[in-house]
Amino acid sequence: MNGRMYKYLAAVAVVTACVLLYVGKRVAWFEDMMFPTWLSILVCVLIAASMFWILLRTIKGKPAERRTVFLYVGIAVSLPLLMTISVHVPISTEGQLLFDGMKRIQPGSKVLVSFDYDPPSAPELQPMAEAFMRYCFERDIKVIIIGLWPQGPQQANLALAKLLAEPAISAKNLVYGVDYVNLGFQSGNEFVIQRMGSDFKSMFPADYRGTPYDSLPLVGNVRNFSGIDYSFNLSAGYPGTREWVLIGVDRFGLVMGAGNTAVQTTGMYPYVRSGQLKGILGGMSGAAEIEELTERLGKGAKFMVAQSFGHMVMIVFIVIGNVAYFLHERKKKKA
Amino acid sequence: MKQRCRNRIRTVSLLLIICQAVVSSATSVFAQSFPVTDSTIASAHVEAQVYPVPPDAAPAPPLSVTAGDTPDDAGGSLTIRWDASADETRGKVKYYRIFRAPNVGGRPGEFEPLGELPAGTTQYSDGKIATRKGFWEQVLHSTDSAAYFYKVAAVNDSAVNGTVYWQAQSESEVVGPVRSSAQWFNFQRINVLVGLLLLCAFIVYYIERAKAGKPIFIRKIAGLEAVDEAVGRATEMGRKIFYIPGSQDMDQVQTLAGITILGRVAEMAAVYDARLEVPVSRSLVMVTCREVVKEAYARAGRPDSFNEKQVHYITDDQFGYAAAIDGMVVRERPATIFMMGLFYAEALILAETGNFVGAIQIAGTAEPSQLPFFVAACDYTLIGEELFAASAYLSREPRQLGSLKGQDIGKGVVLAAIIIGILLETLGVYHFAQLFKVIGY
Amino acid sequence: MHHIALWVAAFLTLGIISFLYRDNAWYKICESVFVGISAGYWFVSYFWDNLYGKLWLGVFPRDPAQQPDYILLIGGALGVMMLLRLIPKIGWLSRWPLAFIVGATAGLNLIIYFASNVMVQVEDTIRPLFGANYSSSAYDIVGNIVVAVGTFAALIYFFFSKEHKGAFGGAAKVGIFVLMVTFGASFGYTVMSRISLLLGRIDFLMGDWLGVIK
Amino acid sequence: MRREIPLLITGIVGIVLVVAYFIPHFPFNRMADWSADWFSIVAAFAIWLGALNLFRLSIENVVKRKPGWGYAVVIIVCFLISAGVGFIEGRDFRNPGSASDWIYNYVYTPLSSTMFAILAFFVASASYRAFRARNLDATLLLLAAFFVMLGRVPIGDMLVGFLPEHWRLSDLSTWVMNFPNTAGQRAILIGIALGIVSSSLRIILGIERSHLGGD
Repeated sequence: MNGRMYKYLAAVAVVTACVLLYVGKRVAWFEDMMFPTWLSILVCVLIAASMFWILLRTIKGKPAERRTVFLYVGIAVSLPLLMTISVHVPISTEGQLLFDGMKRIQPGSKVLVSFDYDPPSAPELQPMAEAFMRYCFERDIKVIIIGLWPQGPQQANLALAKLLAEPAISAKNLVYGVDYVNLGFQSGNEFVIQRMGSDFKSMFPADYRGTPYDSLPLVGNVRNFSGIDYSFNLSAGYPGTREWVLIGVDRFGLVMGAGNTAVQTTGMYPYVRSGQLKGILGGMSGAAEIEELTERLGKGAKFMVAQSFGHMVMIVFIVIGNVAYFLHERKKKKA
Repeated sequence: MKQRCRNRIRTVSLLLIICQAVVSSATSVFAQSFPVTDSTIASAHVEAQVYPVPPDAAPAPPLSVTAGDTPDDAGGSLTIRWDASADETRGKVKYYRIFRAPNVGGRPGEFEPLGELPAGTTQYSDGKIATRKGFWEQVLHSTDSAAYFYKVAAVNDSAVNGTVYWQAQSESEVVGPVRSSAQWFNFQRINVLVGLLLLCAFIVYYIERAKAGKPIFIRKIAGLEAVDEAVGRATEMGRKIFYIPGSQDMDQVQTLAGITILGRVAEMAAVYDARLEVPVSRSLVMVTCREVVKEAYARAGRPDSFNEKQVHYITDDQFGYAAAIDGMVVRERPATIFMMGLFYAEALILAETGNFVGAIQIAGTAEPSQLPFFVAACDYTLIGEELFAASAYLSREPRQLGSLKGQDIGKGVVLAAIIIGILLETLGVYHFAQLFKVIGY
Repeated sequence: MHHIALWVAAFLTLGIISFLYRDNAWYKICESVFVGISAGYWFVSYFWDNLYGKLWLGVFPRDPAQQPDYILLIGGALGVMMLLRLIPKIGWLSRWPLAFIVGATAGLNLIIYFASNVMVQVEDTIRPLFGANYSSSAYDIVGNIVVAVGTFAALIYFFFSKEHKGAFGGAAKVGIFVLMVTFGASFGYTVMSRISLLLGRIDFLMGDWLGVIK
Repeated sequence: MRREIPLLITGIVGIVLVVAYFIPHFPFNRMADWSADWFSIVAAFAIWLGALNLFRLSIENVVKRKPGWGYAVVIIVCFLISAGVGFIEGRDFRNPGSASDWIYNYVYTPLSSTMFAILAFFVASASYRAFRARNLDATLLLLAAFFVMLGRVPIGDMLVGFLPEHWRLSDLSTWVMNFPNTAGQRAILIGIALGIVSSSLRIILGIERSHLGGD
């Protein structure tokens, strides 16, 4: 078969797949496709067996191709979503610390939530944002939203839209400007925090809709961080938790908890130990923790099975690679 | 008390200042309570008139109320302190309510409630003070224009489920008038000032020393010792050397460090007559790298061997850049790959490919999240600060060597402080650590 | 509309994923769309939030009670100078705002990094390992010793002006071990992060788009 | 003059911001604020430069019919659409229901998210092919990584369910994160902070001037 033919075939396959998917969705083929337990176990056994086969091949000196690894990661992450396994998420000390801090917030307090992330990190941080704000709304804690990333306030809006539609919260008839407010984005990175330390209004003359600062009852009498009782930072990099700690906490005495993408969480541990941060949530497992702690399971908890599978596949591949290394590559290098 | 100390401090010598600040910062650790604001308690619905207040419900008033300027700030804030009501321990105080009145000819005007604070609090900062406006007025006047009177009331109520049926409060004496003012120096931060001045002094001292020609020793850095061998290997095998100066722009210190190291590698490559190729991801970086490599070839006495095409721009896009280098590495199978600078997610793609073709890889970055990939997939890795030290190490530029040495002395002080501090604390002396306490506004 | 939207999003998502098989036209189109859209989005965000929301409204406030803040105009002037880079003849003027940015960053960083990352971290490292006044379980004691010794040794590894020999070299060796454990933890968390992001997309494809999972 | 004035600006701004940390009195307390304001305004102008640069490069590609110029057309069109729509919709362009919001949710979000999501695949293949316990250092790194990867998700505790409570993988990973990891990160923090102090000092004193272009 020549290359051209191959391309046409691929295009036809893609189009067919699309049509099938579309029709399938329309006539609801895919509803209730969740695996029964026996199928879940069978799938796991099959994956394990095929990885054992890869191990054997690798030992024989034929390492798996890149795309094979890709395929396994894809399978490990998508199939578990169909399995009906529920798991218990281990709670870390840092997560517990954060929740203990949240429990101390009194009803009516003003909480500053800074959304410093963009859509790519949303899978990790959005569940945290939702869990945290749900906790606040349920306890009549007022939420002030800002963003140091331009996409942050928009992520906040997504979370707000979802939360306000929930029956328990919509029953409370929360009012924009009184119970929560979204002040929008300001550029200037850490300088924004610095400036907020002396004057919120000069940094956010109006909210993201253009309403003047003073006509928002919630923030009207908040001059600077001393009007804030607690703050929560959702961060995916720079500017983010580090800047908030260095300026907001150390300079202006803010009380702060944080939710971070897993990548940058490790670097924040010194701040947790020193008490500059009152607890931290790291990545998807952090999101699952806060959901478990606030007793409202959401996406974080739902993904934990798939996350576990992903980690397992990763570890097994590293082990296979190292087996090959000790059996073959090392000898080759010595020779 | 702190205020009085501070007034005295201003008149005595610097030494005393330091001692005093140490003591005051040490004591303030214990004195500081949770930051207090005006909205800690939600205002509940009060229906006080409808239900009679039970006898005995009124708590004793708070005692020894004082009001004064909040120290070490820019003005616009007054601090009110009081001793807890005697009935607080008996559970008869639900919260404290603060009242303020403007100064009307030396007498208090009408009192207005400012805020409510939960039982257990003994201080409140009033940040809603009328401040001066206008540039010069603020420069010339330290004190704010308006003075105020304060009183504090202990409040007991019947709050159950948010509905209040009765409420009883007893007020303290009125204090005032007090006026807030701005200070010219934040004494709480004197430890930071001293530390910073020390560190800067070390750095400047050693820079001057190095400029004066005093030799400065820098330890061996394994990755850099291997540069010779790695370049030589490329010549032997007749294959290329790739040098990747990070994926970020010139505004990053790490990129600058990477380019400095490139200068040395290029010089060596010129000496050994190895073929060097530098694919870059920013146009500014390309311009700088060309200059650097050209100069290096000239230094090595082989200006003719330099070809501008050795340094070429690929794309600004992170993954586009990684994919392009990926392809080049697989095709050309370089003997040696250097990766020095600031890398993000592309680091692992680059390191893996180089490892795959069996090149000797020497990498360096100060980005902690990418270091694991380099450590695992490269033969030598410069970790964090080593990257910066490398540029000093290779360039032997006195100013860089000097500031590196100054930093090291700073590190030495830190290490000594840690040892001494831990020993003292373990023995039960707790004041040393307070020297390093940083106090916010 | 929502239906079309989901298909657009799915088309773009799959386009990027198709890169895993190999570089292809579908991927390149998606990539170009990404570059164009994101540049446009940032551009507009900065315009409305800063130039309009901050500079314009600051100098010409809508609310007559608010004092115009003319000091913002200096920032505006610096910003315009930045644009002068486009005119080669007076492009050198763009160094002024650059000098301002570098100076401001240096000044602020100097002080905040020193205060928070040196002073506070040293303060916190100084803790009693064990002692009468300290509620210590074996867990805490071991932990404190690990943190104290680990921080100390790893700092010694970053010491450059002294040869790593003898006891000093031994400490540096311990330091490198501590750093390796740190990097291992970092690696573990990076993996976690990446898999989470992938999960997010799979969830979109299987949940929002196809409706297989709820 | 072309070099001296920028050096002077850098030095003065830097010193003022350091000094302002210690002086709460006007005007020093406001100087940091003013710089913050100016900084964010300059940043907003700088994005014009970036956008214009992208535009110029793309148009150049189209005009010269360089390979792949079609993609440059896509870039230009998409840029114009998203910027144009945003300008027309005004300050409220982010409100739910606006066209910009639609673009954000259904074009920008999937693209940017997927760009990062596919890194999961690359991490896997890179780990498989390159992560070798080639020496003690790398072995330690891998072990720590395993503990953390297993301990932070439920499967870790399931695998070692036979162990007594508080001795399972999740506790071990919590321990690794809270103690050795904290120690290592703290040393890196302190080291980098000292490095930043020294390079900031060099910049303020005018010793380091590479940001102003070569001499």
